[in-house]
Amino acid sequence: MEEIVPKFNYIVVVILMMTGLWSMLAQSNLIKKCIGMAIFQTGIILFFISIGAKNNASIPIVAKEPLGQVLGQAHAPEGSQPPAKPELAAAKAKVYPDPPDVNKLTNPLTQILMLTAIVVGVATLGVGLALAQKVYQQHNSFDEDEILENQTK
Amino acid sequence: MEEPSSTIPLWIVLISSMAAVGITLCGRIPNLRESIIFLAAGLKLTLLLSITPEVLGGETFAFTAFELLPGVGLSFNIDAAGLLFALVSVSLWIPVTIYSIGLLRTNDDRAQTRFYACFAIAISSAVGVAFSANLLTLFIFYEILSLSTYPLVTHNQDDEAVKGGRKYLIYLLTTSVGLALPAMIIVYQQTGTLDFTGSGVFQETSATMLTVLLVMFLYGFAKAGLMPFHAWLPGAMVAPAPVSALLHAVAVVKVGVFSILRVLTGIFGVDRLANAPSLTTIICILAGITLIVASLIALTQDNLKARLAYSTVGQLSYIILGVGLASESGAAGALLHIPMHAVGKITLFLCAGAIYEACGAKYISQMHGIGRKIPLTMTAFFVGSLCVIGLPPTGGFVSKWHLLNGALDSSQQWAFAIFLVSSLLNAAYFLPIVYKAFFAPPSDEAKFAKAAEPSMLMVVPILITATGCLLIFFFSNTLYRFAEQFVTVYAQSN
Amino acid sequence: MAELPIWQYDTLFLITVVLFGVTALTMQNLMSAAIVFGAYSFLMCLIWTAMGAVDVAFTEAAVGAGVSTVFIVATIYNTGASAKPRKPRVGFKLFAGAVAVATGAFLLSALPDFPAWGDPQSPVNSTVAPYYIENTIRDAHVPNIVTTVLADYRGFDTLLETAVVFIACIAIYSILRVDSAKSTVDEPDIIAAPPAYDPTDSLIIRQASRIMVPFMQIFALYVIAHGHYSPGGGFQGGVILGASVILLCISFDLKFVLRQWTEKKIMLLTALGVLIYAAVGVACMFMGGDYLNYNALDPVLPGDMAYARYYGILLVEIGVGVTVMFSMIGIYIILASNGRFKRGL
Amino acid sequence: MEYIAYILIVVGLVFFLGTSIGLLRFPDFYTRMHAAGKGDTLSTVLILAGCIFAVASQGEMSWLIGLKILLIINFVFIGSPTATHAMMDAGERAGAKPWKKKGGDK
Amino acid sequence: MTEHLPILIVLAPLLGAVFAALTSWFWPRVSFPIVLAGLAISCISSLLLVFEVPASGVIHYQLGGWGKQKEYADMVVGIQISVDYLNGLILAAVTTIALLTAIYSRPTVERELEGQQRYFYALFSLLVAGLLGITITGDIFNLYVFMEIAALSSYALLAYGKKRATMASFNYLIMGTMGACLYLLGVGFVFVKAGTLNIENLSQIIPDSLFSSQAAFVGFVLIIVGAWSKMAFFPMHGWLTNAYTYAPTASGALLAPLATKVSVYAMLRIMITVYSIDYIIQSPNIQTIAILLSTIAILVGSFYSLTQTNLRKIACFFIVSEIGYMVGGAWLANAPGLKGAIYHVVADAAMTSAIFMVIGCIIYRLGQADLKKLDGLYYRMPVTFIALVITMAALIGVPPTCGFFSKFYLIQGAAQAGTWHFVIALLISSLIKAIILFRIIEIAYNKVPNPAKDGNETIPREEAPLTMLIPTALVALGLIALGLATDTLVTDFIAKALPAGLTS
Repeated sequence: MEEIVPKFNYIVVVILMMTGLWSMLAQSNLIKKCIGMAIFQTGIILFFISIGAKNNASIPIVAKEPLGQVLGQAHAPEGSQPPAKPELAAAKAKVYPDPPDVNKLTNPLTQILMLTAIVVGVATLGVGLALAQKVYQQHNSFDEDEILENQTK
Repeated sequence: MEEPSSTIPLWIVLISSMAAVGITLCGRIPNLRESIIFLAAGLKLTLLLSITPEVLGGETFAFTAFELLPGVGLSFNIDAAGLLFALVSVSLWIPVTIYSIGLLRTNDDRAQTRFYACFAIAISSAVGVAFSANLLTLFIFYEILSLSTYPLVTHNQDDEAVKGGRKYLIYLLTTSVGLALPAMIIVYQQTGTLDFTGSGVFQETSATMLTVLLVMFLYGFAKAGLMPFHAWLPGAMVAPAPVSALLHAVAVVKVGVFSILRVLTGIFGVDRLANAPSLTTIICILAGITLIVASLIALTQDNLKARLAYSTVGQLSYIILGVGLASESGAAGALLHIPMHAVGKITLFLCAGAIYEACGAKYISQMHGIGRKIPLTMTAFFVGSLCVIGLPPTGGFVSKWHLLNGALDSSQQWAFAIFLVSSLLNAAYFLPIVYKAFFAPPSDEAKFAKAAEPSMLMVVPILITATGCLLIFFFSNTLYRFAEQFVTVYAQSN
Repeated sequence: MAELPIWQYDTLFLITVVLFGVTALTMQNLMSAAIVFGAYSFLMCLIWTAMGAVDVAFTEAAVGAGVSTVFIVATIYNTGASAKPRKPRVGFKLFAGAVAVATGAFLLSALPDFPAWGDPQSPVNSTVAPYYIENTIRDAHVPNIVTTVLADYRGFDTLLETAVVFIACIAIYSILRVDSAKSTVDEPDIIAAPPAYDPTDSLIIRQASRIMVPFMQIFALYVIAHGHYSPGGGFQGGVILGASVILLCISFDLKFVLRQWTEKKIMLLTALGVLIYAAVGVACMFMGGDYLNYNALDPVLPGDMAYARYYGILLVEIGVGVTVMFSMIGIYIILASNGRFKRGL
Repeated sequence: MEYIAYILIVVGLVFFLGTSIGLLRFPDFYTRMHAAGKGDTLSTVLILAGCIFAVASQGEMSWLIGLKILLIINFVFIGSPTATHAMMDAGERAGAKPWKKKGGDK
Repeated sequence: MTEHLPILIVLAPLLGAVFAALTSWFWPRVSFPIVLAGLAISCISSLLLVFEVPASGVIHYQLGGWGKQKEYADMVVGIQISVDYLNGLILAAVTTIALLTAIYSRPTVERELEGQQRYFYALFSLLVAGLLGITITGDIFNLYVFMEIAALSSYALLAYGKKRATMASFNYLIMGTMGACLYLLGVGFVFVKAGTLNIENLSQIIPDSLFSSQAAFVGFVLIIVGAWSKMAFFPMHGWLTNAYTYAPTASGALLAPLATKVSVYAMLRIMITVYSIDYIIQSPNIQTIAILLSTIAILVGSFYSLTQTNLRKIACFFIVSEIGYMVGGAWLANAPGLKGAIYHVVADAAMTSAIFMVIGCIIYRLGQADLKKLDGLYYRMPVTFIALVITMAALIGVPPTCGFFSKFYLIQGAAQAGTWHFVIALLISSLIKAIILFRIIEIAYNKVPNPAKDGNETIPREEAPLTMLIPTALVALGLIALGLATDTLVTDFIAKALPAGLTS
C-alpha cells in the first residue's frame, strides 16, 4: 500500500492505456478502434502530466506582472545590434532581482509536450475517421470482418 | 603488393568486355561485329604472349583497381598458372568463334548479337578468374561468368533449353551463394585477408574448421562438377555446340577447377595440404569417386553430347585429384591437364555439333557408318578422343603421365589405379564410336544419303583444334615450363 | 491562486475516468459511445487542472472534448452505423487482452523505480524544467511559462505541430474530397442514414447561435492575444474560433457557412498559418540569428531583446491560430459533407 | 461577501441535487429533459454568481474575473436551454411518446 | 548561409509543401516544380553536409538559439538538430532517392490520380520532410513529432490507391499510431528517470546513472518495440504488404524504400547513441529475442514472397525480410554486424527504390505487374528488364552489387557472434530471391511473345517515358556504384559512426 498510494496515478495510466490498446487490437468496429486510439493517447498524456505535477505547486504562470516595471525601459535604438549575452543578463538582473521559486510552479515542460501530443492526437483521429468514412462508402460497413469478406469476394 | 603495379592485367581482362560493348553497338552489321571479335581476340592473345616470357622468368604482374573491403581489393595478379589458363581460353576463343559464325549463319539463328556479346563477357570473366589475386575478386568474376553464360545456355529459348538453363543457374548459384560465400566470409573473419599466398592464410584455425571449409569450397565451386553437384553439366548441353564447347571444355568447368586449384594452393597452402593427410584424403576420395562413377555413367549414355558431358565430369576430377595428391608432379600434371583436356574436349564437342549439322544425328546409335560421309570430322573426332583418353601422340598423354608420376611420388597407389582404370573406361566409351562410324554399316541409308561435310567455317576450326591436340604433344615442354613455374611453391615448401 | 494538493482528491476522478473510458469502448450505439467519450475527455480536463496543467486542460477541453467529439459525431451521422459485431471472435479478443495485460504488467514492473507522485525533486522536475521557470521572464517578458516554452524554447516542436494540423487537413481533404461531377463513389444518401433531427429550421437555435457566436469569437481572439499572461494561446484560440464556425454549420446549414467560407478560402488559409510561422523563422534566419531565434528580430520590433521574443511569440501564435481554426473548419466540413463541400450535418 | 457566496453556492447545489433526482426519477423523456434543462441552468447560474462574490474580495483585478464569470453565466443562460430545446425537438421528431397517466410510463 | 544547412534540409521540403499547397489553388502547374526545388535544395545541402562532417566533426544547430546552459549542468533547453557520420549518410541517401522518386513519379501521378492530385505533391514533400526530420533531429520528443508528420502524410499517400488501399491504410494508421504511442510512452519512461529529452544529454546521463534502472529499461524496450511496429518488423509486419501493394505507384516508390529504413535508423540511434552498445550487451535476453525474431522475419518474408505472383507483393515481402537483416545485424552488437546494418540501411533503400521504380515502369506500360503475365518483357522494355535483373541480383547478393557487401558484413558479424541460425536465414533468403529471379527471367526473357518467334526486331519497343526510365536506370546503376564504393563508405563513414568501443 505504501507502494501503491503515492503512485496510484501510474496504475491508472497503465489501466487506461491498456484499455485503449486492447480496443485498438480487438475491436472489430473501426470507430471503436479510433476511440480506443484516442483513449490510449489520453492515457499517455495523463502519464506525462502526472510526472510533471508537484505537491503544493501552482499553475506555471509567474504571478508577478512584469509589464508595469519594464515599460520604462529604453527601447533599443533603431538598427542596434543585439548586445552580447553578459550585459543582457546584467540588464535582466537589474529588472528582475528574484527568479520565481521553482518548487512553487508545476513543471511546464511536460505540459508543452502534451499540448503537442493532444494536437497530434486529434489530427490522427481526424485522419482515421476520414479513412473509416471512406471505407464505409466503399463497403457500407464499419465491421472489420464484413469488410474483409467484401474484399475477398 | 611490392611488385611494380602494371595495368596490363586490367586491360587484358577488359578487352573482351569492351568487345562486347562494340558487338552490341554494331549488331546490325554482322561482318563488322565479328571482325571486332577477332580483333579483340587477337589483341588479347598478343598481349598475353607478350608478357609470357616475363612470367616464365618468374615475375608477376600485379594490379589493384580499388579496395572493395578493408584489406581486400579488386586486384589482379598474373602468375604462370593464371597465364596458362588465360592463354588456353583466349586461344580457343578464336576457333570457337569461327565455328559459331559458321553454325549460326548457316541456319541463320536469331539473337546472334546477344550470343557473341555474352560469349565475349564470359571469356573476359574467365580471364578475370585466371588473374584474380584474391578470393573476393575470383568470386566476383565467377558469379559474372555464371550469369553471363545463362543466355548462352538458353540460347534456343525453347522449353528444353529453359529447363536446362534453370538447372544450370540453380546449381551454380545455390552452391556458390550457399557454400562458397559463407566459406569465404568465414575465412575473412578468421584471418582478415583473402589474398592467395603460396603458404596459405590460416594461422590458428582448428583442423575441423579447416575440413569444413575445404568441403564447402570443393562443393561451392560447383562448376568443377564434383559429384553430386555435376548434374548441371549434362543438363546444360541443350546449348548449341559452340556454347557447350565453351562451357564443357574451356571456360566454365575449367574456371571451377581453377578456382578449387587456387583455393587449395593459395588459401590452404601447399605445405598445409602436404602435411595434413586428412585434407588430401578427403579431396582424393571425392575426386576419385566422381572420376570412376562419371566414367561408368558415360558408358551408358547414348546421346553423344551427354556422353561427352559425363566424360568431362570425370576428366575434371583428374585435375582435382592431381592437386589433391599434393605432390610436385601431381600439381604439374593437374595444371597441364587443363589445356590438354580443353583442346581435346573442345574438338570432340565441335565434332558433335558438326555431326548433328551434317546428318542430324544426336545419338550414337544413329552414327553407324557416317565416317565415310564426313571423314574429316570423324578423323578429328578420333584425334580428340585420343587426346582425352591420353594416348600418344596427343597432349593428353603428357598430362596423364605427370598425374601418374604424382600418384607414385605421393605413394598413393590407389590413385594410380584409379587413373589407369578411368583411362581404360575413356577408351571404352570413345573408341567404339569411331570404330562404328568408319566400319559399321550405316544404320539407315536414306537419312545419310545427302549427308556431307558441313560448311568450311565449321570444319576448319575442328581441324585447327585437332591439330592442336597433336601439336601440344610435341611442344609440351613449353607448356611444362609454366607448370615448373607454378610448382616452385611446392619445391620451396618441401 | 490557491495551492493544489494533488492526489487525495484526484483518486476519485481517476477511478471515474477509467470507468468512462471502459464505458465508451463497450457501448453498442456508436453515437452514445462518442458522447461518453466526450464526457471522458472533460473529466480528463478536470484532473489535469487539478494537477496544475491548465493549458493542457484548456486544450483538451477545446480539442479532445469539443472538436474530436464533433468529428466522431459527424462521421457517424454520415454513416449511421452501430457497432453490432457480427462475429463475436472471442478467441482473438482474449488473445488481445492477454497481450494488453502482459504489456501492462511489464509497464508496472517499473513502478518501484518511479518517483512518488508530485515529488518536486524528481529528475523531471529538477533537471531542465527549472531553467524555464527561472528564466522565462528574463528571456521573453512572458509570465505564462507554458507559452514561452511552447513558442520559443521548443518553438520548433510547435511549428511541426502546426504542420501536423495542416497535414491532417489536407490529408483528409485528399482522402475524402470527391467532385460530385466526376465522382466514382455513388453518393450515399444521407436520408437513409436518418438524421434524427435537422436543426436548420428551428428559429430558437438559430437565434441562440447568432447571439453566442460573436462572443465565442471575441473570447477566442482574447485567448490568443492574452496567451502570454493567462492560459491559452494559438491552439486554444484557434480551436474555439473553429468551433464557433462549426456551431454555425450545425445550427444553420453548411451552405450558409460555405457562402462565406468557400473551400478555396479555407484551404488557402490553412496553409497560410503554417507559412506565417515558418516565415517568422526564416526572417530570423535572414537577420542573422538561428532559425526561430526571435532575438534576431530585435531591430524591427519595439522593446529590448526580450521584447523581440515577446512579439515573436505573438506572431507565431497568430500563425498557429489561423492554421488551427481553418483546419478544424475544413476537417469538419469535409467529414460532415462526405467530402462534397455541399450539404451535410 | 463570503456569506452571500456560500449561500448562493449551497442553493445552487440543492437545485443540482433536484436536477439529478428528477433526471433519474421522472417517467418520460420530456419531463426528464425539463428537469435537466431548468434545474441545470438555474443551479449553474447560482453557483457561478456565488463564485463572483467569492472572488470579489481578492485583489484589484477581481472585477475582471467577475466580468469573465458574468460572460460565462451569459453563455450558460443562452446555451443550456437552447440545447434542451434542440434535444426535445429531436426527441419529438424521433417519436418519443409523452407520458399519460393511464398509459403508464413507457 | 552555410551554417543554416542543417535546418534547410528539413525546412526546404516543408516550405515547398506549403507553397505547393497554396499555389495548387490558383496556379497548379507550378506546384510540382516548387516541390522539386525544395527537394533539390535539401538534397544539395545534405550532400554538402555529408562531406563537411569529416572536416568539422559533428555539426550541431540550435533552433531558436537555445543551446547548452552552463549553470544548468550543460543541459540543452531548446531543440537541437545535429548531423554526424551516422545520419549524414542516411540523410544523403534519403534526399537523393526522394528527389529521384519525385522526378520519376510525375507521369504515373498524372495517369493514376486523374483529377485528385491537388495535394499529392504537398503530401509527398511533407513526408520527405518528416523522414528527414526523424533522421536529423537531436531530441527524442521532436523525433516523435516528425514521426507523426511522416505517418500522417503517408496514410494519405497510401489511401490515394484503389479500393483496397483505404482499408490497408486504415490498418496502417492503427498499427502506426500504436507504434508511435509506444514510442512516446517509452520516451516518457526515459524522461522520468533522465529529466531531459536531448539525445546529447541523454547519451551522457544514461550510461552514467541509469544502466540499472528498471524504468529506463522498460522505456528502452517500449521505444524499440514502437520503432519495430513502425518498420513492420516480424510480429507487426501485417500492415505493410497490403498498404504498399495497393498504393499508387508514386506513393509506393517513395514510401517503401524510405519509411521503413528511417525507422530502422531511429532504432539504431536509440541503440547506439542514447543507450550505448554496452547496454545491449548487458541485457542479453532481449538481444537473443531480437536476433531470433529477425531470423524468423527473414524466413517468413522470403517464404511468403515465394507464394505470391504479384511483383509488388513480392517486393513488399522482400522488405519484410530485409528489415530482418537490418534489425538482426544491429542487435548482433558487434562491429561487423553494425557496419552491415548501417550499410544495409543505405543499400536497401537504394535496392527497394530500384525495384519499386522498375515495377512502376512495368505497371505504367503493361497495366499490371503479375509475374505470370510478363512474357517477353525483355523484348518490350529491355532497359527496364535489365534494371530489374540488376536489382534482383543486388537483393540476392551477387557481387559486385551493394547487396553482396552488406550480406558479407552481416554474415561476418553473425559468425563472430556465433549466431549461425541468422547466417542460415540470410543464405536461405538470398537463395529464395535467386529462385524468384529465375522465374522472372524465364518468363520475361525466355518466353518470347508470339510475333517474335522469328527474330526479335518485330516486337515493339515500348519503354516507359524517359522521366521514369532515367531515374530507374540511375538507381539501378547506383546499386553497382554503391557496391564498388563500399570501402570508402565503410572506412570513412560507417566505421566512424560506430561507438568508440567497437571500432575494431
